Amino acid sequence: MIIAATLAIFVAMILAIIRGIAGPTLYDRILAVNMFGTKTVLLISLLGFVMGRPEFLDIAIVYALINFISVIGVLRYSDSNEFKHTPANKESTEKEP
Amino acid sequence: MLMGLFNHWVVIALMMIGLYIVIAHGNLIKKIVGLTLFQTSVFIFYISMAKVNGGTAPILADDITQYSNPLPHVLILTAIVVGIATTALALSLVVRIKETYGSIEEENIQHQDNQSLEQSNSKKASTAPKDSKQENQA
Amino acid sequence: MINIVILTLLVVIAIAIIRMKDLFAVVMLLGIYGLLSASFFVAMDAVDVAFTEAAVGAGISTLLMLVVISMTGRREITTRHKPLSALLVVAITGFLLIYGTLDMPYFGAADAPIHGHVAPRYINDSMQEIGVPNIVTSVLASYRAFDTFGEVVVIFTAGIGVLALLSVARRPEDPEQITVINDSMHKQHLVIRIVVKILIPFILLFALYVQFHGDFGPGGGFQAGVIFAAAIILYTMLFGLSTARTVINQSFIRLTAAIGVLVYGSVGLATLLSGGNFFDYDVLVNDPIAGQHLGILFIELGVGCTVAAVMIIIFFSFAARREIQLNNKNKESSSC
Amino acid sequence: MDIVINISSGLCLFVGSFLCLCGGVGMLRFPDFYTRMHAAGVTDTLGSAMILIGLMIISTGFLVFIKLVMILLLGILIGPTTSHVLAKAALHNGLEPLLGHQEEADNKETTSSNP
Repeated sequence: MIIAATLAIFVAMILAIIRGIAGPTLYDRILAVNMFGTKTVLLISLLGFVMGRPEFLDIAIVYALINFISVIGVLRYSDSNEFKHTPANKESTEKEP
Repeated sequence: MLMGLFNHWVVIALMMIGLYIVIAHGNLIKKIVGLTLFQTSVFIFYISMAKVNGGTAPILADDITQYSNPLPHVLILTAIVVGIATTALALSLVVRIKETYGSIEEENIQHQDNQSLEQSNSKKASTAPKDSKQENQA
Repeated sequence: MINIVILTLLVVIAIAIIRMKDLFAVVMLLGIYGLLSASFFVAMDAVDVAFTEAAVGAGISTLLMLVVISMTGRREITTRHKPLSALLVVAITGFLLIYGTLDMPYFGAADAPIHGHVAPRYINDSMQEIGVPNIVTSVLASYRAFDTFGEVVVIFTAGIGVLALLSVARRPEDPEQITVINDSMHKQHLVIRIVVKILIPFILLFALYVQFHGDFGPGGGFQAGVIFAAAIILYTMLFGLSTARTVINQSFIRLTAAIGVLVYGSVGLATLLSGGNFFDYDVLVNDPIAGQHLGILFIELGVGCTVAAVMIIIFFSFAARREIQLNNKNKESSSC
Repeated sequence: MDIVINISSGLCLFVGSFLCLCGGVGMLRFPDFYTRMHAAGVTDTLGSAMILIGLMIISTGFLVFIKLVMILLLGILIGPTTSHVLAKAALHNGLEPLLGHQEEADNKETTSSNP
């Protein structure tokens, strides 16, 4: 069951990566990174149990914290005029593949 | 052979992607991203060299006999922190370049450099030292 | 099996990074790339490395890149010069490297040359010689302490370099103005501020745990320093740069960066003076194992101080530069 | 006793991974940012909580258990906060939600992100 859960997490991670690559808006990408981060926390906890040495969960804690910090940072620094989601620069963001 | 060398080939692919970005892209931040990719590929190479089949993390415990090689871990651990410090240095150079030239595209910077060089060549001795001083500051 | 999936995803992300024109998206993908490579390190048993990469690759480097992008502009102008010849160079180099790998030992082979040299001694004897369960810590702080000293000096130098390039003379801020900024930010980020107030003491405590638990589990000075700096950076982002400056004295931080290197170097000098080799902690105390423990404690402390201080210095320099640029822009637009 | 532990942990893990998968699919398939955030935010918190509880049930040492509890608490604290901040930032910076009725959207003169 642990291995099945690991696989499910992997699939969710791949879906998040697709969303992160596809965009289309800036916030979709931030959301993708955030979701990817929480999935990584789970993956690492699960990997500890899969590999039989679950005492390294400190890494998962660091992940949870750092993921939070980076998302807050991204939002804080995307708050300037450069990043505002206005119709003017909307077209340019949608050109992305 | 495919499974045995897969890690090495992926490392080479990542390394070449980083190299390609550094060569072909004109944007300085993109170049730094390329360098980061290159750097990470080296990290991955070292860490996958350290793995031993059936080994576990190199933290001693009573009932475990086989450990992965700890030496590459040490090298890469320090290299990651040094990598971020040097990346920060490169980024601060980019910030200064942006302030001086108003652009971080390589071609624009080259163009401006050529222009100021032509100007300083065409002007004669009285103004030349001043221009060269400005260039130094840039 | 896990490693193959992760590595394939890494290549996919790297290719996506080439194609993206929007630098913001590139940095976001780089963040995902860092998280993913850290999970690869966990799968490869390199827990200490994963710890560092998690804090650095996914957190700090993404933040620094974002701050810089918000200063230099978000779009990449689309011209690529000579993509074909670059592709040719890359293809030839890649082909030669792949040709070179054909003679390499296979992944995971226990008889590869890398596992034959000093690694068996580290694995078998480090418990008797150093007395620390985490082999990575004992190699980092004792067997290869001189090497680590060099790395710490490099980090310190990079910090000085960033300071030299970006630091600006600034006038002391008006306390009232700080309060005004603080209040306006308080309204803007109310929920997040409350949560962060709960979290920051926890993060600082966790950094100390990582620092002093590094002998027994994954952790140590490098990781603890980065986590400590991350907590300060979080505070700075939500409470404003000027408030953070009143909380954390700038010259004190610069002093800490230097003191860390100094502590590290003086441990080496102390061993020399007590009659041993440079960084040979056996002679520090009567009992060699106790001496090793003492030496490792001080060295990790020095590393932690330097790394935390340099990361904070770097972030503050970038953030201050950005603030000045924003102020200049505001002045220009108001005067127009 | 072992069977009870295994079955209950397996059940928790199953529910958790199912929720994570749902979140991933929703993230990919929903039409605009806010609905995607709904999918990701809701399933993330409960899904990760279920997986962590499943791991807690089979965890052996006390330290492992405590660390899992800490990860769970962090997740509960951080997940909703991030969702809130993200939604707020998106709304403040002018990203309009895609509304159900096209007329409503036109009345407000909005430009949805993904028409």
